[in-house]
Amino acid sequence: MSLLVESSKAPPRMPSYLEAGHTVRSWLFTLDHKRIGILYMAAITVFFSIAASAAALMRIELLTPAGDVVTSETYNRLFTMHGVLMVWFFLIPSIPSVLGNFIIPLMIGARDVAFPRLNLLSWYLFMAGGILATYSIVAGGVDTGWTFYTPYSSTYSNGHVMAMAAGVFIAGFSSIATGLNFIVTIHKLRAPGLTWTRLPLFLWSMYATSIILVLATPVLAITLVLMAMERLWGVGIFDPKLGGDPLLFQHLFWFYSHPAVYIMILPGMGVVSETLAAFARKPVFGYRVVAASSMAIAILGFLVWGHHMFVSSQSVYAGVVFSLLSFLVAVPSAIKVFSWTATLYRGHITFETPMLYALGFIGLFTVGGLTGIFLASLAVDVHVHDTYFVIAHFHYIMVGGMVMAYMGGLHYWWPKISGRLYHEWTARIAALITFIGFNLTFFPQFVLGYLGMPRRYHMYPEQFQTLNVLSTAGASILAVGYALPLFYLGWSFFFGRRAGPNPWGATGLEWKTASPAPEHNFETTPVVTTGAYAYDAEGNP
Amino acid sequence: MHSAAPAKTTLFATYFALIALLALSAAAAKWQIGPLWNLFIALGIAAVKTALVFLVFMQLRYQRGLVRVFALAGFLWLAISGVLTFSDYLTRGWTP
Amino acid sequence: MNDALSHPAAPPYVDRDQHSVANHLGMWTFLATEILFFGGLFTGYTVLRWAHPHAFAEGSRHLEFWIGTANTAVLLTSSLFVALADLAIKRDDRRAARRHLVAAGLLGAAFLGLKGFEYFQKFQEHLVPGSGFDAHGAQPALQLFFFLYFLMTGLHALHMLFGLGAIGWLLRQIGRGAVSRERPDAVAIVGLYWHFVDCVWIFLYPLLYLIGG
Amino acid sequence: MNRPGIAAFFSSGASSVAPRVDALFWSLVLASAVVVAVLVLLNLTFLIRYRRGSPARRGPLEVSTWKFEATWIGLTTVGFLGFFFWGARVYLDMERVPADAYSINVVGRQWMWDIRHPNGRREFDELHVPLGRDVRLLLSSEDVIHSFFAPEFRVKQDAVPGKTVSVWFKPTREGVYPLYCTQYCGTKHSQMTGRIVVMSPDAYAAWLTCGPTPRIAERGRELFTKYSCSGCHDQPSQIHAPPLLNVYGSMVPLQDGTFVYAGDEYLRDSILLPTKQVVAGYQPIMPSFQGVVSESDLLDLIAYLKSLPTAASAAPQPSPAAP
Repeated sequence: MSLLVESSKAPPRMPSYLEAGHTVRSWLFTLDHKRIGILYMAAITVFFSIAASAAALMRIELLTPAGDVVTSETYNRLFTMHGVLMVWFFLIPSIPSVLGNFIIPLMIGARDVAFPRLNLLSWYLFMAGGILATYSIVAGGVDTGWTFYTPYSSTYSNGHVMAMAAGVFIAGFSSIATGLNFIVTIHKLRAPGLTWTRLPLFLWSMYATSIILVLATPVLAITLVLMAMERLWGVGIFDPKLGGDPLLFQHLFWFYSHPAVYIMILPGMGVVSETLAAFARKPVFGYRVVAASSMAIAILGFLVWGHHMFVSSQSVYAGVVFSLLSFLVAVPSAIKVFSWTATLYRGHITFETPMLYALGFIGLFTVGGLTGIFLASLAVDVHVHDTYFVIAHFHYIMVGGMVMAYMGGLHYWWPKISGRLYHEWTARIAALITFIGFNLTFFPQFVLGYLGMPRRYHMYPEQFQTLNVLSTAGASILAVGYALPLFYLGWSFFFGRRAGPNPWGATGLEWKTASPAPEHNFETTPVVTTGAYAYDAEGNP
Repeated sequence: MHSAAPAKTTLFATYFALIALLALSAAAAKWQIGPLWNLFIALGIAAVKTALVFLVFMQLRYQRGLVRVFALAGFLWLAISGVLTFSDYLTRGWTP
Repeated sequence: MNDALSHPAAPPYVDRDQHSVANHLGMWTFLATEILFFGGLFTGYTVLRWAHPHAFAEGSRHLEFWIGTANTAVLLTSSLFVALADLAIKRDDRRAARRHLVAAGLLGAAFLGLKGFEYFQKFQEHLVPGSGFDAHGAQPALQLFFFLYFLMTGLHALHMLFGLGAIGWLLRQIGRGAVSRERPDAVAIVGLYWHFVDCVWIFLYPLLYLIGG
Repeated sequence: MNRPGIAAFFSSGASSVAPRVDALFWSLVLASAVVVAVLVLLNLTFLIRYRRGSPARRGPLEVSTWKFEATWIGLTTVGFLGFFFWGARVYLDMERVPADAYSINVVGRQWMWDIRHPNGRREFDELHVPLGRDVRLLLSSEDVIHSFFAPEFRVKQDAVPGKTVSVWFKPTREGVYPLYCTQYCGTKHSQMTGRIVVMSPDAYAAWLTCGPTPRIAERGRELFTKYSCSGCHDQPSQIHAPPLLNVYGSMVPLQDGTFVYAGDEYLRDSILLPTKQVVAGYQPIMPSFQGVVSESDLLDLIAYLKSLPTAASAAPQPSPAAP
């Protein structure tokens, strides 16, 4: 490792962003994108823990077919809380708001994002939304499921739907602010010489993600307003009694929520491209096609929402159209998987923790993607829709994909964030535990779904018990895999070995400045002369 | 990018065109030629008015390509939402 | 944040032009989100009108044609004044810029006044959706029309209020000299917002007032 | 339902469509397994062969990358399109309700399935159907969205308030099969389960007649008066309203020049959304009964309208005992 060499020729140290102030005020009123990234990290860790606890309770309940641990009301509130918090308060902000905020300006050689004040505002909006959502949970919870389907949510549910919807609504504006900031940042603040074809693939994927954030989120906002008005007013356009249509809600909701799935996976793909290149010490195979596939996913992702509605009594023909488009959106994802595999060819591969997470991502995302093909096939979807097959599928994408990528990215950029290294072997073992626990938790759910176990079931017929027990056992292993990093990363933050500017020997502007990053990122604006991942034949940057 | 801005006369000309279109729109609504035609005329005039506001008042015709793309993106995505939603509603009655 | 000395432009920017371009791009991106925000409503409106053409025509006949038309004219005129203010600030005529903005703001307030009057009328006619709604013998979908009417015009009015706030802020900034010929961006940015809100109304007008048929 | 889990995994289901869905499903499993195997093999090979410090030959690639890219873009697209057509074909057959299907009304309600057979026999959370007949369920809901899911039949359809949706299947094996609600519908969602009993046609015919069977069409006639439908629609009447004889099963001319087939959905829409399809030559003056008529009254009213002499009187409700 070139650690010693690198650090010895490091420039005289400017104060790092961590040393720029130690008061609470210096954190809460910071305009520094790096500190805002850290604020997001703290917040989403809390929300993740709450949502994961809800999942743990659900898995314990599902050990036995009878509803013996919690009541049906509680169970329904648990999965709603799990879904809402995980989707809007963990997955969507995870890589974009934490790693994106921290890394994007460093990667493009800028001092900050385009609108630092807006960036801080977006964190406050996020917190306001999170606090409202938490309030609605503490006040008694919501039992609508994260999808808020009408007329259940607008008329029949007795939960604190309004507070929850308001929380999501406000957090949505935080998403919009972040996406807008990234779009303008990537367009306007790139270092001299950093052309679009030299852009690291993480930036391409973040750009694509931002487009979705900006164009999809407003539709969710207005849909929630319509739903809330209907609940408040007793009148609304989704109400069949007045001639409204409950399916209209689903159209509007999925117009946002399907692209939102890509908000939750595209950044992960970007992280994987970065880490694979860094630890194979080689450019990503087919750079242009991989970059273009991110954009293709972002755009095609808006055309497929109807595949959530194949059995909803949507028109048969619309179903056929949406099915065809859904197959097409799978093509760019497949391109990425093949390109990643080809990237390994003729590399100089090492197996540090981020690489293990990236390899885990490729495996799990492939399974998630392929089962997505099952769900796009109309006839099969009719059978497995709203069963545990769907649960397994999207957890393979969201947890196996996005959470793996988030953990991988966190480990990869941890030296830049904290200036220190974590204990490598502990981290590798945690990654392995996560991978095993994950598969044990979710693979049985594919089988359960095919056998017909519906989702959101508090009690279930006895023949499903064996597989549910397996799944719960896996969940307990997964919990260990998630808890470990909290400890060793926390320890490393204060006591870890100091990392040089570039501990992995990777390319990319973020590795050209000190670790932890200086307050203003770069002493002089860097100039870029090569494409991304310019490793030489020996795998050196 | 500030140097190229509409002249005062352009602004006033645009304004009077907008008011004329409004008058036309109001008059056309009183002149019954079938609900569908009336709707098309009303929306067509609204589209022309919006185009005028975007191009002149919002100075889109003086902006570089990127900003134009962003200005159009919103409308394009709105069209996606409308067209695909209606792919359901318009074919609901059909049976295979 | 206090080392702006080494950089002539505000922190992340190299120069003012870059900052200005970023501001414009940011505002246009925001407007794209606004299009989709109102777009959700327009999609909903289209679906329901397609399902209940008679009820919607009936609802449209209950609205005051002259208020809708007058309000459109009021907004178009206010837009002209905002565009003139932008022109004036670029020509370093701050007094004229302020005068135009005041005119635009007053027109905006007049719009809201007329809107409020119409709301009051509907309230008296029991056309506000809810338990007190009186369908006047028409079918229940009439209530959906008025639900959409109040939501669409209400959200539009809310945007108008924000716009008025922005104009007030702009007047103050121009008075303090923080917005001037050297830094005219704020007028154009607020202007973009104001014109956009105007465009929303340009579509609301035919969709709500002109479909009585 | 009573079979152990693993055996059910390889079952061919209990409806005519189930083997076709399964064939597609297992083909997808096979194709996925091949893809995963190839990828895992390639990845492992590369990871081992090109680990840092290994003696394997490196150096720039000799071939252009775009040939590879084009190949796998082409192959995946073709493969995906193949599965799309297969899936869509089976789906369209699943959605095409056979014309002579035997119709049963199913109403979803928090939290039970309320089922009515053509002769008026009513049952809850249990659905008896004759073996070998095309069975059409007319699904509706009284409150929120429910979903009718019969896993052994590979059939699922949401029951949406405010409309009637058809779903059909042809049971191919006698037995007792599970029925679930798969659209989250509130507190007792997981208890909105039931059984589907597939019986021989004779046994079904016997079962049909042994229970209580209120004459729903008669009740419908009373409701027809109670809701004042008769005031306008019975001839002669002061008010100009379309007569209802010979309507069911006919093609009704509409004001806009089109025609609509007067099936169950049409009757339902005409009561709840009368101005949606206005009959040619009449004014849209009928008030909507949306929210006035309960779902169960609505079914009885429709049953009454269907019991009137129809255009296709020669083809009355198919008798349940016929195979």
